[in-house]
Amino acid sequence: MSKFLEEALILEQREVAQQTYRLRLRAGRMAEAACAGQFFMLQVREGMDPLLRRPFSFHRIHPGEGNIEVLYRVVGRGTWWLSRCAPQTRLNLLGPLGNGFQLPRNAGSPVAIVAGGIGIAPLCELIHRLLASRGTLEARDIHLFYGARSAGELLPESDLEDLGISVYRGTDDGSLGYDGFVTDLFRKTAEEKHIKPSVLYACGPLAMQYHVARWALEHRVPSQLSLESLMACGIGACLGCALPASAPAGSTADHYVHVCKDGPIFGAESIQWHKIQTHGAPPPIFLYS
Amino acid sequence: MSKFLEEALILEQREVAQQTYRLRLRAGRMAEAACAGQFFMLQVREGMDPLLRRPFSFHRIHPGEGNIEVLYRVVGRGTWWLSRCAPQTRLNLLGPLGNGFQLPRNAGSPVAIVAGGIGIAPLCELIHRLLASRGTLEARDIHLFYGARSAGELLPESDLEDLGISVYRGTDDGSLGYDGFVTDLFRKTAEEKHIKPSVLYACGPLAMQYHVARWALEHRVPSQLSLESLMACGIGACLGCALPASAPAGSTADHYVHVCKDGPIFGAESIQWHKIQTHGAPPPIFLYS
Amino acid sequence: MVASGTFGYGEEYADFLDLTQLGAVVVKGISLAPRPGNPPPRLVETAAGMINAIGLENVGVDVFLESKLPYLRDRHVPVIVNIFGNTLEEYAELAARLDGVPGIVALEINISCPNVKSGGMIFGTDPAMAARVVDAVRRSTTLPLITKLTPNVTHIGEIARAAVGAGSDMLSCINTVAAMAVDIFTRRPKLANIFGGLSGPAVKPIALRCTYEVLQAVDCPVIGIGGIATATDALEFLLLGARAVQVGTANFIQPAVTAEILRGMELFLRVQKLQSVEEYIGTLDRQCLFPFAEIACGMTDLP
Amino acid sequence: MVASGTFGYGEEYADFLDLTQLGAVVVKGISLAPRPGNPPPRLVETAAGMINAIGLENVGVDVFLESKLPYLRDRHVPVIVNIFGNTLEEYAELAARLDGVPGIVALEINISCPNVKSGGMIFGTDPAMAARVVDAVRRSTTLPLITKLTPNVTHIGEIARAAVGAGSDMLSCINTVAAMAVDIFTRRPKLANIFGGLSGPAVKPIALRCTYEVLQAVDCPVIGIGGIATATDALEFLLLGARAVQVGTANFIQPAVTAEILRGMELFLRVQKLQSVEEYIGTLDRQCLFPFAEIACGMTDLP
Ligand SMILES: Cc1cc2nc3c(=O)[nH]c(=O)nc-3n(C[C@H](O)[C@H](O)[C@H](O)COP(=O)(O)OP(=O)(O)OC[C@H]3O[C@@H](n4cnc5c(N)ncnc54)[C@H](O)[C@@H]3O)c2cc1C
Ligand SMILES: Cc1cc2nc3c(=O)[nH]c(=O)nc-3n(C[C@H](O)[C@H](O)[C@H](O)COP(=O)(O)OP(=O)(O)OC[C@H]3O[C@@H](n4cnc5c(N)ncnc54)[C@H](O)[C@@H]3O)c2cc1C
Ligand SMILES: Cc1cc2nc3c(=O)[nH]c(=O)nc-3n(C[C@H](O)[C@H](O)[C@H](O)COP(=O)(O)O)c2cc1C
Ligand SMILES: Cc1cc2nc3c(=O)[nH]c(=O)nc-3n(C[C@H](O)[C@H](O)[C@H](O)COP(=O)(O)O)c2cc1C
Ligand code: FES
Ligand code: FES
Repeated sequence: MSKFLEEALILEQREVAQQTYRLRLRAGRMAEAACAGQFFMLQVREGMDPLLRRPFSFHRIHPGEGNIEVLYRVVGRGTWWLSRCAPQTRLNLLGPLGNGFQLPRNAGSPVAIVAGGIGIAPLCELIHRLLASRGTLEARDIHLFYGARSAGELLPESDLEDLGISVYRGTDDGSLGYDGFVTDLFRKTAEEKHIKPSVLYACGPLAMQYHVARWALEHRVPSQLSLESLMACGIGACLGCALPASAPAGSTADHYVHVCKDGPIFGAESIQWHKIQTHGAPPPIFLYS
Repeated sequence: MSKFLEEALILEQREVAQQTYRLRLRAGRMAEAACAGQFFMLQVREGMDPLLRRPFSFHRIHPGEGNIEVLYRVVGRGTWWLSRCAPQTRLNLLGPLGNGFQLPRNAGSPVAIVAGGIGIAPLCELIHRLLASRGTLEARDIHLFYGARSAGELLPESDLEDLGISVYRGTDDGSLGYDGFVTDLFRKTAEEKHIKPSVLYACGPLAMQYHVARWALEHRVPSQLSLESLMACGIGACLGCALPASAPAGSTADHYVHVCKDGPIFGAESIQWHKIQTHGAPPPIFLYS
Repeated sequence: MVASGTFGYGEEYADFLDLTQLGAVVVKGISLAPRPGNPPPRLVETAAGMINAIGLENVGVDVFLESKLPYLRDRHVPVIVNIFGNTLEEYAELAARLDGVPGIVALEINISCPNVKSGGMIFGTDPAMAARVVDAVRRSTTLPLITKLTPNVTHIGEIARAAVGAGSDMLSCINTVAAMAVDIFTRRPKLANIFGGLSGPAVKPIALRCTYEVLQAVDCPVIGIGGIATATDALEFLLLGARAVQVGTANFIQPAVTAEILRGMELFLRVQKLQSVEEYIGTLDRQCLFPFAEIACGMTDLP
Repeated sequence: MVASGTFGYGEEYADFLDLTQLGAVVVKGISLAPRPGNPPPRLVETAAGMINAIGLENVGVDVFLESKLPYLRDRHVPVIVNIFGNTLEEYAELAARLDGVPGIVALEINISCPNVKSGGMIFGTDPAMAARVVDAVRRSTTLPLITKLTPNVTHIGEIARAAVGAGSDMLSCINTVAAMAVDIFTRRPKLANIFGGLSGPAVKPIALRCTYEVLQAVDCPVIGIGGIATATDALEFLLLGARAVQVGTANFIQPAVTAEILRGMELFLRVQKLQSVEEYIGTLDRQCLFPFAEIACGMTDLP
């Protein structure tokens, strides 16, 4: 799979949830080449401020129309500039990058998807692909557990429920749906409803992924977790996007995988979760001062 | 005269000559406070690229309409970004700065103005003020010598000739009007037509200003030359905008004036021209690569 | 505080801010005799920074005391005088002249300016020389002494220790980073002085590292300088343990930036529920965590 | 050329450029044994720059020779191997292993990486230590040697002289500038390693100054590195006298940037009516002129 540079054009940009924007880009080659779960590096602004590209998932891929959609949350300088770009602005893309999601082999059994916050972004394309290739599976056997900190941060109902899949929503502050973390919602619901997914997909903050990973390992369910790291190049050259990983058999040395070229999709078993210590992020207000 | 910050709005931007743009800004306070020959520091783009503000002269000041005009040439990164700003963009101004032109005391005698290239910018407002306050002087006793490297870089006729003043044009490459440097055009014309200006105004490249200054000193004509230097602050704090100046009486030490607070208008006698060594500027093409 | 050489003598900024808000104004470096400074060009802009080679142009201590200091003193703005000499004797004499002058609260010894031929950097890059300058000044004044360090050394901690050992009450760091720029068309330097000092946002990561090293080397109060343009920038230095900060280049771009930084810091303290900045200073936890992604979801309970 | 650590092992960029265009590929620093590198986070963006603390993660010399080198060799791309050891013996053994391997045209000795605990910077900041490393490598190989210098020293010229004295055929400068970044909210460093190396456009003015100083100190060929992102940047280093340049961080932003730089340089030479870049290298005239305003009008005949 070869990667390339493409000059994209902003067709539309809309705020779809709190601090969350959906961007539609005309990018014919990228739309043709990209798979669900892959990502691209976007130069959010011309010039040297900010300096580096930013990684974004393909939220939707429309090869027919020659365009792609990006769903992003404003968390810092780069995404803030991006949110201020008007239609017709040109943006340079580098992609498609990374491994992408694998669709389940046995099309008959249910699938679970856990999305935390902006982690929903790549999962939307995945859901569409699952629906398109589901064979004998009913749409409602695709179980989406979708949580965020607060109601305002969730995507509107119609975007997801209309697809006929089973959607379970929750918020950390209880302002909508289940009151608590989405991983608890998932754990409880899976138990109560005896959901035994053939594959567990997830995207969201690392703290969430850790809980998802633990569940997957406990229940011996194959998992495909879309993980993040800080990236400079996106193509495996800088070695900056490392995550602590289980060492190859026979080795006890520290070992790292690189999210951009080995991922961003990893099985729960390949990451050494106990070596990752995360923390809450800053209130966005200060990032732009 | 106090200086202040004002958030201006781009009303209009037009390319009026080769690489030369006229920008109309809504900036009510600035339009009220500014005088011909003063300048302001403009933040050409949000963020840190470029880092510093850029100095620009008031090309026209319309206190009635609450707006100002800027005439600028694209010569580097800052002016290039500026040329790409669309109407409705907000730009931060710091001004009004510097001393400004003095109108002649004896309103009866002719006035000569030498403009080189983009040096025409502040002189347009000056011409309007001269016309407004000219008393018994006829418009055609205002003699404007206006040169540039090539015809394409000159402002269109109508902008100047329509005012009724005497305009003499020239180009270094002979593509329009007098074939040669504008200072030669001035020297020759002044001699032939026995023009004895009460004041000699000029703005343009330092090499041109040197010749103008020499003429003024030779002919003992009071001069007001608008000079440039590289500026960081524009308000006398950084001491970066120095030009070598004649030392105060009794001193032999090196002495410098600061264009932003002692100028930008200087008499020919106050600068030590032999200490300024200039050179041609780069072809713009490379500045943006 | 505002950094030396970037705030003139205070007056230049009176149109934009209430100078009494400032902790102190560090005035442009002063020498015994007036100095004309370097020939122009003296400035060049670089990526997120600028290089200056002003050459310590200043009016000299006499004119300073007569016609510059009164402006700030009359407004009750504490003044820190940045001093500079070509020889040890000049430093000492200058310090003596400023001793006991009302309005002056401290001296900042500039041993680190890269833009002059003699003195300056030579004093700042050798621990023994640095100690001699500080010692000479210390003997000539009862004012609190701040020694301003240069980043252009292998071990900034050693210079810091030497300065404190010789009697410096505080340290400030950093001065500008030695740099240069050339013009590919004229094939000449962009500064008449060839070399100059880099400042602005570009140097902040270097300044933070230097401040951290200095804080590890000495126990005295340290003032952080370098690339500060926002409250966030200022807080970074305080987090490391700096007791105060100076704002330099950012004043040129936003003349009211210091007031904005103070406002931003107050907001930050309020949001973080801190009573005073003292509670924040030096609270860095050296263990790093994964810095991202939690924003998407409130979870923070990892193993 | 492309700089070590920013171009992987070449393969990563094959989709974006014709690797045979490049003068050489300097591969990611190689050590005897594989190194896992530092724990993440390893990167942080700064104003016009970035700080990295990769910790010299690499596959080790065996895997490199077996599975990385052949790719470049098969494409006839000259390879310069950036080498790094914890001890003199490791440097020497590594050099011996690479001696005579087809495809390798030179070794670049990394004595200047600030991101590892042992070795690295210590070798690079002391002239005597630098000389010992170079000497050890020199005795173990017949390949041309390039010593890569760190800017984090008081006198880079001294290190340069020491390296050349010990047998380095060429020098390259600069490696990254020691730097750090902290998070004001979590009150922690932004890099697990606390310190890292600053690179990118922000450091170009420092790199130019270092290159200039090195060129004044030694006579051997010097390779300029630091913040190069355009043909103009590259030409600035050549103007000072650097015989070649390496592009680092810019590769991350524009993977085809080296090809663009080569195109830009060709255009420049054509416009300047130069037959070859040799005619341009080192033609800096140290006398500065007023750099501006002439653009407005063609006059250049000043006294
Ligand atoms: C493979 C991949 C796919 C991604 N897809 C999406 C997506 O579809 N939608 C979306 O909104 N975001 C996505 N992200 C995260 C997105 O890249 C970051 O939010 C963005 O880079 C932040 O840039 P900024 O300049 O706004 O923030 P900065 O000012 O750079 O930083 C602000 C905060 O964001 C964190 N941050 C910076 N870079 C990253 C990063 N690469 N990953 C995670 N956090 C980061 C910083 O640590 C900091 O806390 C993805 C990340 C990866 C690695
Ligand atoms: C008091 C004053 C009034 C001015 N009024 C006008 C005006 O009305 N219209 C106009 O087009 N220009 C004016 N200038 C010049 C204008 O400021 C510069 O052209 C502009 O700053 C260049 O910025 P840049 O980023 O495009 O160029 P850069 O990328 O910074 O540099 C490109 C070239 O322009 C030169 N340059 C940079 N700054 C200046 C400067 N301050 N003065 C002169 N040359 C500079 C550089 O040396 C270089 O050769 C004025 C300058 C001063 C000092
Ligand atoms: C134009 C200019 C002039 C300066 N003059 C002095 C000076 O006279 N004495 C001094 O100690 N530092 C001087 N400095 C250094 C600053 O005080 C400060 O240490 C440095 O600029 C880094 O801070 P910044 O990045 O916030 O500008 C000067 C800096 C600039 C940009
Ligand atoms: C991510 C990264 C990894 C690097 N790894 C190495 C390395 O392994 N060996 C080395 O000598 N230099 C290494 N460097 C330094 C670069 O080769 C170069 O000297 C430096 O980045 C300055 O150039 P630049 O500003 O063009 O990036 C690395 C730089 C970066 C950004
Ligand atoms: S982002 Fe550079 S290696 Fe992954
Ligand atoms: S531009 Fe700063 S003193 Fe004139």
